[in-house]
Amino acid sequence: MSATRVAVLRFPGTLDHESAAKAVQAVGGDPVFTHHMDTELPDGATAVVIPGGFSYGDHLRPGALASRTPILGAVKRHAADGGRVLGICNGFQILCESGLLPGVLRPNASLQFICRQADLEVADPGTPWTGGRLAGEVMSVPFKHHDGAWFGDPGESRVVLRYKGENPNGSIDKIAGITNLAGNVMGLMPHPEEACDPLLGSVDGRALFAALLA
Amino acid sequence: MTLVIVTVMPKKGVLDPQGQAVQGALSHMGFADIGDVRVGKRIELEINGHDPAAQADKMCQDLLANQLIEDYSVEVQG
Amino acid sequence: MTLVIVTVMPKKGVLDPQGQAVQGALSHMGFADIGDVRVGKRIELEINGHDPAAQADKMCQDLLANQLIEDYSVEVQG
Amino acid sequence: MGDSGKPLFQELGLLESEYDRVVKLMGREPTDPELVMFSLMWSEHCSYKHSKPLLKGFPTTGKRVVMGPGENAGAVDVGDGLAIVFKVESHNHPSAVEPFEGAATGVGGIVRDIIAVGAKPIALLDSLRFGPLSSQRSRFLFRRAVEGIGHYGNCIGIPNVGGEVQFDDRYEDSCLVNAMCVGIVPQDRILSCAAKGIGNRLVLIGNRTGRDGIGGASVLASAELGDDDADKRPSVQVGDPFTERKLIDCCMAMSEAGLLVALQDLGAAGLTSAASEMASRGGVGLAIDLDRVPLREQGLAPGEVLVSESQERMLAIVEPGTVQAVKDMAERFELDATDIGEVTGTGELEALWRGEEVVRIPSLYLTDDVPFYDVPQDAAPANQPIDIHTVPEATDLAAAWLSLMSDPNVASKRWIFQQYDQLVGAGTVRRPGGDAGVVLIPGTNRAIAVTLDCAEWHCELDPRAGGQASVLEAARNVACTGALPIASTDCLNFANPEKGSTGWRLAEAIGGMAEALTAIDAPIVSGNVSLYNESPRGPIFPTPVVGIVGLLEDASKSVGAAFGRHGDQILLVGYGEPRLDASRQLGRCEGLPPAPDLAKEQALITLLVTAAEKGLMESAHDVSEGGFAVALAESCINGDIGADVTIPKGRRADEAMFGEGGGRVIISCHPDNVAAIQGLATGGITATVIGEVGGDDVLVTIGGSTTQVPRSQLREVWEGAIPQALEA
Ligand SMILES: Nc1ncnc2c1ncn2[C@@H]1O[C@H](COP(=O)(O)OP(=O)(O)O)[C@@H](O)[C@H]1O
Ligand SMILES: [Mg+2]
Repeated sequence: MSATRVAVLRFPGTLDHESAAKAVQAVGGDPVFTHHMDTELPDGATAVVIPGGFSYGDHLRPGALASRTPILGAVKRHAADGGRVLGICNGFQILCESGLLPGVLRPNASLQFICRQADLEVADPGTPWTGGRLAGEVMSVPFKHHDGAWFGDPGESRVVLRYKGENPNGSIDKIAGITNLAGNVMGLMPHPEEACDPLLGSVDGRALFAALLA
Repeated sequence: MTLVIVTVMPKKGVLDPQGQAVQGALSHMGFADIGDVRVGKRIELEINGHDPAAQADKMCQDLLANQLIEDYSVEVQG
Repeated sequence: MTLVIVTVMPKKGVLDPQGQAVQGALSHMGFADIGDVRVGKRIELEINGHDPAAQADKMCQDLLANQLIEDYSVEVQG
Repeated sequence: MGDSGKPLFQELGLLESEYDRVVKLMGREPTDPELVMFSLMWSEHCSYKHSKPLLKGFPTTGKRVVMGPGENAGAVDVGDGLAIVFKVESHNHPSAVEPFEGAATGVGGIVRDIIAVGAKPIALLDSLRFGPLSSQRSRFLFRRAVEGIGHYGNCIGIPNVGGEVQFDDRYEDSCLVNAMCVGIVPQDRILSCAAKGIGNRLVLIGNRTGRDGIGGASVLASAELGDDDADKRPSVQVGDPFTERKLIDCCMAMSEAGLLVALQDLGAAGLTSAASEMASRGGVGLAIDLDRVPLREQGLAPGEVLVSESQERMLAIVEPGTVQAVKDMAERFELDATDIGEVTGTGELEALWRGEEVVRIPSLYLTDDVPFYDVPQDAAPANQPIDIHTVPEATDLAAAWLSLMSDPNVASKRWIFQQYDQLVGAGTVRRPGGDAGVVLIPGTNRAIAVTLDCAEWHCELDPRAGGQASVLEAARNVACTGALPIASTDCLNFANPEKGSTGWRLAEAIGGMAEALTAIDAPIVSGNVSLYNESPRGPIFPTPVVGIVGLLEDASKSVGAAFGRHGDQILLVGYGEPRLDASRQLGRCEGLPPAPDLAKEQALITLLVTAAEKGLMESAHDVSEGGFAVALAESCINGDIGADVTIPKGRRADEAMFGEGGGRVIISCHPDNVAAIQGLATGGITATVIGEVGGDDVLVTIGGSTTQVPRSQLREVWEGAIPQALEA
């Protein structure tokens, strides 16, 4: 049987598509880069990754311009059918701007870009995205963003991951990642694709990519 | 060509870290008489065709403002 | 308390990548009638004390605008 | 005549003798656009007219060198048919005028040099010099320059893996912002900037052309900043990293598709410089139709179009049959690509404007017929070592230690690199904060280690030894990660070479660098010169920034600077006695630090590389600013574990703790590996066990008396210093 095809979206200014593709491969999937002006997902794609970066230079609001491109129409149909979607950093911002996830990502409280390793605590163990870890278990995944403070009503989502310790960006309830109520659309600010190779210090990020194939 | 000014400001009640930072910096610099500071966007658009105000309003709803946290207003110039 | 509106826009001739990106997105979204788009800042300040316009002007020179690449204007409201 | 009543050539910064040379070469008076082109191409910034004769002293060849100086960036062989491409460049003067945009466009410029070679950028570094953080102006410049570097680098998705910063009065008026970019390219896809193929088309890709930087970078960088800087200000360039990212993706895709005959970035002097270099290198002519150049604003004169420094533009030579394919590709990346001219057989640069010829210059006149000057080389008086008896002894060593740890020059640079994306690309094996950044070579098990360094105090006191020390510090940093230094790049930041002893310092520093680079076999493959870093308050220190790239055959064997396990043994490895001369503890650029020993440095590098290859080390960290005690504290803080060591007293305990100089590295290892490491210490270097890793505190015993400081206290002052200085 051939590997599961995963659409890896690419907008002008997307930066992490190659690392996301590598991570998809590392868990046995078959990544397919998908152009933002396409109106359909690639044939046979059963899951979608929206990688990080600065799509459209983060102009206007992060994720805003990318969320209005044609490919998002296809992603919305895919999500409505229960298909899995993972949005990382700018991908999370795009998911919020497109309405696939509630809320919005606002500038960090420090108004500075911050790049660091973080401990993420599993808040809701009932979603597929954390590899069966129990509530309170910790995943080591780095984050790097300027606009990572999630703002919205946590009740409209399922809170999957929280920053452990100090709140690095001022997000509500220290939220690092959420899913929609159905659980099939996941967005997080930290970068699991940077935590899939022991040489980079952690492999905890693999769980999120593995969930795309399940 | 009609010039349309769109103003997008943080919603009242929504924290505006940028405004706070500017306020902090200004008082640090010795401007003692400062109250609230809010920082938003001003977008100048040249619009052709009829009813530029309606077109601009649609642009705000579809793209220019995120109404969860921002209010907008449209003003048609000359 | 006087409300003062400071407008900061990219200088004419200076590259405005943000305006370009917004313009591109709007036309992709089907707003065909768009000419130039420029994006700047609108800063609303509450100022106490006398001559709020002069105070705001000084704030622009010292902090709010980068006159190498931006023009500003000050408007005192009610 | 120019507006001021002075002749135009003078207003443009040309000497009368240079103007005469132009007229003689041309056999006629140049047109105004032609004169503007000469003035920029013959500026120091573009022509190196004061420095090129001296650069000949650098070693530039070696078995790994695929492409040496002369192209947009140099390239070295790293196996598997791959080459690493790199270069460092300055953006000092623009950053002094507008730190955010100046620093940002500095990053943009060096990245385009790398993509011009067809390479994919994989790492960035930056080297910075500002006045002390007690100065408000310096805080502003520093804060904004870091934000600019971060903003641009983060948006284009190239990890920043290292750099350096120093704060000193000498840089108060003349800050330095140098940026380095490293890229990777299959050797058979390396692009040259040489235009080829008569009838081929010239295609301009990227941003539209505006008035940005007209009379800007090159003029700014070729003169001291005086009281009239204000006039130069309207020409500030604004960076557009979003377009740069599209350019990177688009140029990579075009190169992969084999669409490019040659590629060149537009930097200083814009189209003029790019086109004349492409023509001269290829021995052909180029005819440009200026009316086709897409403009951002109306009313530009032809001379302005020719020299505009609008950012994020590349110039490509493509075959006529592929012009459409190139345009289609650009459109896919939402970029403009415009056919603006063609390759001719005349060897001349021609420009048409409204159908009329406004420029016709043999391109070699612009690029090769520059008047070169020998700079005066007046030696400065020799310095003497300080008499240690005149230096008050620090008796409370714990207090001195904490105070040194909180000197912004010594303190943690996290405030800086935390604002940089250090990871993007999933290849960063060693992040900033250690001795050198380590990045995977995509598609292989190998990695490169890379660093930027400079020992400017040493260069001031003894430029030859300082030039050596700058190279060796970089080499040691790379070797501490286990990588073998293989090649180098440099940015020579100096004051006005026509004045004082600057010319001599420049020559001496180059001589010293060349000696050290030859000794460690790390030839120079690219570089940059920035002169006139001088203000009415005086010259900067001689600041030859050195970038070294090292190779790790097995990425999994890289070594970090942090102590790891309780019970590991600590060794002090290397040679040389610590000295307070020009040390951070002394706090002044005074005395005469001992000159490096090139043979022993080579032996030390060999030891480190071999020990890493054999997996013998848990950590390695070189002793540099702040001396032994600071290096030890850093290994403890970064490893979250304490240490207990005993070191010899030498002349004085404070000198033993905080003295600098020599080539010394603190290694930690499993007790079983001590003998093996000691067995590698040959060629006059020693490897002495001085203590072990463990506990919460850091203890240093000298002459029977112990200084003990909690690690948490060291961390607090070390991490807090720069953020606190900025809050002032
Ligand atoms: N200090 C130096 N050492 C070695 N090569 C240098 C040095 N300075 C400049 N070069 C080389 O001279 C050439 C011209 O440099 P530069 O003008 O900075 O390049 P560019 O035009 O691509 O910006 C480049 O190939 C560069 O590598
Ligand atoms: Mg170049």
